[in-house]
Amino acid sequence: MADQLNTYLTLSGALFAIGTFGFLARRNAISMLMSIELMLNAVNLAIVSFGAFIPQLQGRGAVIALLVLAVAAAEATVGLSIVIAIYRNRRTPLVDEYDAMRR
Amino acid sequence: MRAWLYLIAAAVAVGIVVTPAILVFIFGGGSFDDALLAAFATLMLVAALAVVSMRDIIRCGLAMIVCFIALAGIYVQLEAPLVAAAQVIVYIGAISVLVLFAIMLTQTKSGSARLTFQTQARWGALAAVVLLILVSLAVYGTIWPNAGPRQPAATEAIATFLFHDYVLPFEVVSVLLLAAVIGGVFLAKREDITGEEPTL
Amino acid sequence: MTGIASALQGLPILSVVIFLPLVGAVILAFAPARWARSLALATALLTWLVSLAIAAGFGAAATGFQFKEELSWIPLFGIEYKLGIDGLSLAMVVLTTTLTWISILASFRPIQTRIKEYMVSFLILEVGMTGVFLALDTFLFYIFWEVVLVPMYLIIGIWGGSNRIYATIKFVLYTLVGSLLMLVAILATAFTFQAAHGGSWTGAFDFEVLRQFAGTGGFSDTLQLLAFAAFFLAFAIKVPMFPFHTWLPDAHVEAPTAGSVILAGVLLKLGGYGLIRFAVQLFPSAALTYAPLIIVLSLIAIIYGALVALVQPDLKKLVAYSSVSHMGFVTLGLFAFQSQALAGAMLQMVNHGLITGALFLCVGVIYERTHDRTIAKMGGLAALTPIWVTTFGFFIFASAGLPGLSGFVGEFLTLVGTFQANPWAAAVATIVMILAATYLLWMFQRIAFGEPSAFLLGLGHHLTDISATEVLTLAPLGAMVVAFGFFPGLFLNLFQAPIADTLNAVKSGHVIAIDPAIVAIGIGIVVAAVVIRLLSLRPSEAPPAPSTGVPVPAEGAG
Amino acid sequence: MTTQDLQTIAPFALAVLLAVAVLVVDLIRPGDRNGVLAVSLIGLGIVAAATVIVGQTPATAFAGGYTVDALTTFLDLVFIGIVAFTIAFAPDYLDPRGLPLAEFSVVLIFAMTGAMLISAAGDLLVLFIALELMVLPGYLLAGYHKTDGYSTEGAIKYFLLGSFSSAIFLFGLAFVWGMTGTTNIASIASNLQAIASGGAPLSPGLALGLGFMTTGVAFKIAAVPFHYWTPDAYQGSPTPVTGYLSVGPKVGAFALILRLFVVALYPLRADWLQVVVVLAFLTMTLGNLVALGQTNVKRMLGYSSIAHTGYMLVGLAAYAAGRVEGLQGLLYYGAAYSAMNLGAFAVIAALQKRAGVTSNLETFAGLGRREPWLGVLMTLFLLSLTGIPPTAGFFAKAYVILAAVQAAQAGNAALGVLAVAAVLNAAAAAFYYLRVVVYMFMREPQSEQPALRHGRLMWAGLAGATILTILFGVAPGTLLDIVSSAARAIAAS
Amino acid sequence: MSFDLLIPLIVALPLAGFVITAAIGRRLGKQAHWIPVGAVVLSWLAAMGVVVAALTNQAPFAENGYGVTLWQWIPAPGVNGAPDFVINAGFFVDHLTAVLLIVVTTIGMLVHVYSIGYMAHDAGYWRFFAYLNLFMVSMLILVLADSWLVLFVAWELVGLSSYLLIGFWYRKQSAALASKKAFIVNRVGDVGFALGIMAIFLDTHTLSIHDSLGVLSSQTLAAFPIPVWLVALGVFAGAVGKSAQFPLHVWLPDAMEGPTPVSALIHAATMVNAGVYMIARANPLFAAAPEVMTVVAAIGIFTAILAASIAMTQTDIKRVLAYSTLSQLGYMFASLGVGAFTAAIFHLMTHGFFKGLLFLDSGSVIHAVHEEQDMRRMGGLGRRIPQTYATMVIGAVAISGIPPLAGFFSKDEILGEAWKNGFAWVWAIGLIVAVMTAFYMFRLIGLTFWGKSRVNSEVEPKIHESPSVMTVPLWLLAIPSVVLGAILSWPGPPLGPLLGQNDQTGLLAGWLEPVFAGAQQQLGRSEASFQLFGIDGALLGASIAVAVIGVLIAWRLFGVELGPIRAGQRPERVKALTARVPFLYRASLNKWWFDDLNNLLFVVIGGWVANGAAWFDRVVVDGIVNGIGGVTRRAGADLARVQTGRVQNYALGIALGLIVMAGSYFVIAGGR
Repeated sequence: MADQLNTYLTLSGALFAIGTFGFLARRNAISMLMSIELMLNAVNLAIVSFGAFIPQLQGRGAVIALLVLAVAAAEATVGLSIVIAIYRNRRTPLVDEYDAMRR
Repeated sequence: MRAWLYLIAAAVAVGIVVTPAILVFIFGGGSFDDALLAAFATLMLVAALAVVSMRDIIRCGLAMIVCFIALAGIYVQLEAPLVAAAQVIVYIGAISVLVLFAIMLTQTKSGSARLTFQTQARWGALAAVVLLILVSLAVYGTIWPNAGPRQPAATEAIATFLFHDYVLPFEVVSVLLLAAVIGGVFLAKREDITGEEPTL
Repeated sequence: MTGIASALQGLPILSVVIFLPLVGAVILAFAPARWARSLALATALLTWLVSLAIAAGFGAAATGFQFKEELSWIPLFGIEYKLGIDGLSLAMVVLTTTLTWISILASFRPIQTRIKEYMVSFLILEVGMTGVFLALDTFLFYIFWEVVLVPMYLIIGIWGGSNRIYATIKFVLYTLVGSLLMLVAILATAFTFQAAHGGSWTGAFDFEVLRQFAGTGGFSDTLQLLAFAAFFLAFAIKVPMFPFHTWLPDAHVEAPTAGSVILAGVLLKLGGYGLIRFAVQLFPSAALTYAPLIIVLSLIAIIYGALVALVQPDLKKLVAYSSVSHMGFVTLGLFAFQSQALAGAMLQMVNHGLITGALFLCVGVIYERTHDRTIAKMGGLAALTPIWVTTFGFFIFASAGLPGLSGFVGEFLTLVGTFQANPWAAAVATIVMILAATYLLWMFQRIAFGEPSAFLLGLGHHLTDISATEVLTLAPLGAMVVAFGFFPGLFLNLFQAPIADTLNAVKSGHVIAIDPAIVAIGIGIVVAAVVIRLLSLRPSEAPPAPSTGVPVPAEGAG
Repeated sequence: MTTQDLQTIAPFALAVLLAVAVLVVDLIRPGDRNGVLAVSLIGLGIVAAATVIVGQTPATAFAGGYTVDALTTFLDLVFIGIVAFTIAFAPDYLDPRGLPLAEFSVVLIFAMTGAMLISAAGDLLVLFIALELMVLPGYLLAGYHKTDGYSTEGAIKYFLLGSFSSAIFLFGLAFVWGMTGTTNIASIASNLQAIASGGAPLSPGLALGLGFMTTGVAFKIAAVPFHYWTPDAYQGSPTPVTGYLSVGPKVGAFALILRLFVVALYPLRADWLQVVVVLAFLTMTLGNLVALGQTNVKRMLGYSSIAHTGYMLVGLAAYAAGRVEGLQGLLYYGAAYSAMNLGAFAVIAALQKRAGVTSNLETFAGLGRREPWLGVLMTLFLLSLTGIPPTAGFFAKAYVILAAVQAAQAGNAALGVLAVAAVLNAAAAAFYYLRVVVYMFMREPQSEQPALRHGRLMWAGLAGATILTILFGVAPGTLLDIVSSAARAIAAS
Repeated sequence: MSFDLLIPLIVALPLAGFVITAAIGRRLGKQAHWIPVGAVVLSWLAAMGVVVAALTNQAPFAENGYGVTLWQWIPAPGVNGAPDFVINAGFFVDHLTAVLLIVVTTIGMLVHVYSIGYMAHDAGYWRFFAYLNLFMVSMLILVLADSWLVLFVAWELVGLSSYLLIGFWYRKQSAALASKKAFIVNRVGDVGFALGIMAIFLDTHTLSIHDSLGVLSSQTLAAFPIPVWLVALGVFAGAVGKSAQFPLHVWLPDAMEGPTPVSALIHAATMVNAGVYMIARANPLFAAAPEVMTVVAAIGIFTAILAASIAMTQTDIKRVLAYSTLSQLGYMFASLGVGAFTAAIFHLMTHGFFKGLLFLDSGSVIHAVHEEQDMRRMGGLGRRIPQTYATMVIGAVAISGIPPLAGFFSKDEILGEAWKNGFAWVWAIGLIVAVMTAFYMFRLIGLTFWGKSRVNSEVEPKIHESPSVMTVPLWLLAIPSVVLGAILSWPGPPLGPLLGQNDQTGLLAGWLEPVFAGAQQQLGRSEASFQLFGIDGALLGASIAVAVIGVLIAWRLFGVELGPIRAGQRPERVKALTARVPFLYRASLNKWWFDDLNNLLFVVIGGWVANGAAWFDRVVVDGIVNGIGGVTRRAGADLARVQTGRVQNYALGIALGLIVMAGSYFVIAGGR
């Protein structure tokens, strides 16, 4: 079981799904950021497990994962700065109240 | 008094995490490996669920840390210690910052369900479940053409990849971070621009 | 004659006649506004003279296109800048240039705001129109076709009446729907040609080559049916044929006088020209197959247009619907595929341009003074503005097809030609002789005769008779109406070659058997549309009760 | 890495250096607008030159991670042009609002580097990171007017959904890696060829990967039903940014499509063609229909850009159906669309030089009288967007439609439907484009405002956009050659 | 002078008069008449020259005429086997044309002169003469035309000029309506005529009158795509319209709104005869379609009795004359129908003169009593305006068919031919009409000139005889009204035999013989020799008798003052009589409700149809167009609802999209 690729992929799928749920369900900007982090980690898990189980990807997987990690960090930075900026204007972290623009 | 409660809660948590491991160990053909994975997996998923479902934003953050630790554990099992390490360092670091920001940002540490969840939460749940089903279907319906047994990824190999094959992405990521930082700083910087009314 | 011809052979005279107005427009754009009028008029007149020079140098006897110009433009697709002129295009170009300078002259007094932009758009409009008539490359043709759209859109939209924006947007959208489908068809034909020539694009957009290709049955039946439908839709909307005509009254009512003149005088002809030149000659089989349907539509347009015109309360609307009726003759004559009918159709295009243009000018003259076009408010104008009434009456009779004036010859040729191909169609169409006389004379009697109405008397000295300038705009049209009434040969001789081209093209075609199911579906769609519309009627749209008969003018006198 | 590698990536490297340079300039002499402008524009010129020079010799570097071919060169030039124009238009908008130009240029140039890298990516990992490098600055730029609620709102929507889609895209990517065991585009293509050639059903894993990747990409190009972010982000962003967003990331995303779908996933085209056809139809139709009712010009142009995505997808579909013209049309469309759309936004930006001026339709009332030249230019750009000849927009549309018609006659009826749908959409689109003209020329302004003095750069930029818009319409020859060679570079022969 | 020049000159002169007067007439004021009248006089001279030459068959005139081609009008050669459609504008003069020329130019000239006086005080003096000249042009082209199309042109042009002249007093609403009505009703007939012409071209591939008639009469009926009877009907429709035969007769009475000289010239003497002329011209065509000739006869005689019945009760002097014109035209058509072409033309000529005379007289009367037209406000005018009175009595006697005046000869010939050609019913009805004719004419005379004056008091003293410029033409018309019949029939029957000259053809018959001979023998009409003491004598007696009876009845009811013969008027008897036949009386008074019928047909129903079409256009056709636009925009608005502004909603949308996408890929991938 632990030596089955599918196990890990399913795990990552589950994590991805949870992240998706969080992203769809939470109102707080921070929570949504966290959900995205979850999803990215799910992807990382998939990548790493591929790297572990597929000879051609051996090692590559790890590298990719590392880079993705960095990307995630960058995204987090940007996201937070934007969150701060808008919080200054709107004084609320609840994203679904930012609906001045619609239709 | 509260301490007791915390202890009980911890016990419950441990119980939740350990039970599946034990079950797997007993029924799953008694591989220690599997039990460990089961434990980590359970921990990770439970923590993840906590992240998306708890009301107190700070606890969500903490839960996420737990989740990532568990994930790191899984990485170790996948014999990618480097990734595991990075995971711990980067994420704990990043996340602590994240949570700090969150506290600094949102006055109300925890809010009612109405404040926490979107009206469409149940639809979101449904979508998530369907997604999970799709993925698992895909996973189990697929024979990975060139999948082999699990082997460790030698750190040297990683290094060579990182500094030979993937040197370009590596460099680019630095650029990416640079850009992100510059922009982020600009946006986060508090300066009272001669602001006027919003202009679409 | 030959002297002029040889003199012209060298230079790209067609490009000159197309782009001269553009040059004028550019100069105008940078010149001070107070010169706008004179500069525009000068340009238009110059263009007119050039077109006359072409006419003088044109060899009526020769067949095929003359003064050809050919320039590789987009070699990758074999798209060329190719111009050429034959009898039909010559007539149309001269009509265009003439009406343009007349319209510009007629705008001097009515147009007082943004005169510069107005004149610029007008000259650009002329570029587009002449271009359409002279282009021998389907792609180039399409481009000019669309170029016409924009200035007209502005002319109606900026200098038009109260409801101008609705009218102009309707005009543009309606035209665009048709023309864009035509674009698809153009590309399809081009590709068929390319595919048939081992992937070589050379000549894929060259009208002459395509026509020759079509003559050898190059286009498959299905392609013909589809492509013809697309072309036809584009042209039918411009003509406009029933049931695609409803943009016309709105556009006419809102457009400034000169706009209406050009609209009726030239823009509608673009449709007829396109049908004759492209739709029929490129897709003969489809043309033969669709002909019965088109003839029926033409007949409906002829009678129905006249009936609707009968009860229009607004002068311009009435003339607009009369256009629908008159242009029905063009399509009728064209799709009779008979030499006299074709000649009549072509002549009818010219005459309709002259006469209806003049009618709109006359209406404009009276609108200038009364700022009203409601027939009911007029009355007894003959006593107040006798010269105007005489002029108007003259053109009204011309429009009613009075023999001796140009309108008659075209109409009669169309009828006699159609009669030989299809007596019943001709018989139905002939009835319009009564209806035309009815709506025109009734309108004339109501506005011109009897005691002057209180409304008109209220205007007092504002209601002056027609002015010298206005006479100057109308006189040439009147002269031409008479001249071409007596000497239609001037045009008929020009038309011989185009007629032969068209008929030979048609001869190469065959009637395509259409799956009745498709026909049924088509009818079904139309019926469905009507039914849905009728089911969604609002009370304000209730049909007229049988009792509300207006006094149509056969009533007992006195 | 070798010097040869360095030469090959010279344009990219130079671009990065340029960004840093601009930053340095700002550090040395804060608030020196002209300095920043000069450095940025000259720098862009140099980058462009480098691109052209390097582009002479197709090559690959970094173990196939970075490829230079005609396509790269063409797209890079387009990107550089877009950024140059944007920077030229920016000051007139930013200055009155007290927004610094330096950071703007820097972030913008970073975004450009990302786009350039996409167009040159030979490796899916590079592709992904390049994509991030392109879009992250986009998020920042969207919120660049940070004191403005709308700007930041647009930004956060753009960011959240954007990273959501990135995650989805990456997830799909991971599965493709797992399936093919490589990240190199070329080898992926060959592996897939091996898989697809069998004609056996694709494994669900691959299908899932395809699905996730298509979704991610569709989001980036704002294809329906993944377009939701577009109107809000466009409306909220500062106008020059909107102008950039409407073309830069779009063309960049299409570059991504070219590298990913047209090259890497080419063997599976039969599968994604059908999806693309549906996407194209939905995209152009919904974009146009919703745009009909818009009263805010920026938002309207947002929807219109969705519609244009649809037209470009028609070209893609035509290529997938076997007509290389589709590819050429797609590229041509990209270039033409960039020129005319930037022009349109430039006019809006110029109008908004007076702080507090909204981009609602009323703003345009009587513009034709107030500022005739702006009015005329806007009309030109709008006509081009409508697709009225002789403008760039017309020829571009004609091009993709031609491809679609060819495919249809080659037996793929769906493409025929697409072609007809495309023209009908164009007709409907005329309504909302021309409505702006109606306001400019046929409505009187409710309040008479004196004409503004616009910067020289603004005029220069407008002139440039105008020339291109007309040139691509009247004399498409040159661009055609470039485009077809670019297409030839990646088209499967 | 060459006839190639002279013949066109007949038309050119009045044309010049028209153009000049139209251009500068306004400035000439009261002198405006010189040019047009002069032009007409000259044209009359030219015409007379041509007539003499033509009737005496001197070169270049052959027995069947001589033609002049002016220019090639419509060159429309056929392609791919279609026949060439090449029309020349040209004139053709044969005996028939010559005879018509006499009538048209002579009466035209006299009316012109008369108008100088009649219109003297009218504001539109110059306009009137311009129009009159225009009419002369059109009418002359009509009789001279050598091709059907040219004929059609003239056909419409006379319509135009009649339109202009009826509506001359355009401020009068009734005049405007009448003119319009005249034109439109004529158009109805013209549709048939036009179709007939097209059919002729389709059948014969030519529109030259003579060639086409030659073809039509020569070939067998089956040979034509369009059967001859259809062609004939079409042409006949045109004649019905122009000559105001039932059912298109309604316009003529209203046409009396025009100035009286117009009524005299156009609506009595010339234009309304065009139909008769054309059918006579087309006699081979009709001879080839005998059934149509029966129709012609029926329509003609029916119109005759219908109009006569109406004329008996009308009180407007001009309307009485108008209906009498209808009735006489009916005679002519009947005569054409029975194959008596010569008789028809004969009556055309005589009628032209005496009806012209009567109208001019009525004009003179109206003038005298200051534009009063109602005979109930006249009476006893005989003494006040003797010349008018005398000439009018002559006219009345002539039209009543009392020998030896003109009317007798022509009418008697018509009735006789009808009987002899086997149309007894035509003859019978004709006799009744003759009674009525005599009756209503002398009713008119009685009410107008005899008995006590009923003129209202302030006009009474001012009654005066017209100036000589008006009376002279009266006399000039009165003379032919007396003698023309005798001259034209001499030395043929009935005078010839009476004076011992047997089996001679009359003058007119001699002239027209070459025109009609063909048709005559195709119809198998043989000229039986005239038996004075046989059938012909009987017929003669009959027609004389009925005429006398009619006159006597009129005298009995409306009095008489002819020297010794005197009788008072007896209104009470009239009342009693009308009370006896109330229906007939009301029918006659209301013109058999034809105007009401038209009102119902065209005003109510036609108007409803037109409104319906307009409604359909606005609501359905345009409604569908706008509907499509509306639906599109509404769809856009509805789709825009998706854009809620909430990120999570967007995200959900994307997630769903993702699911669908992945699912569809499963399907696609699985399905390959």
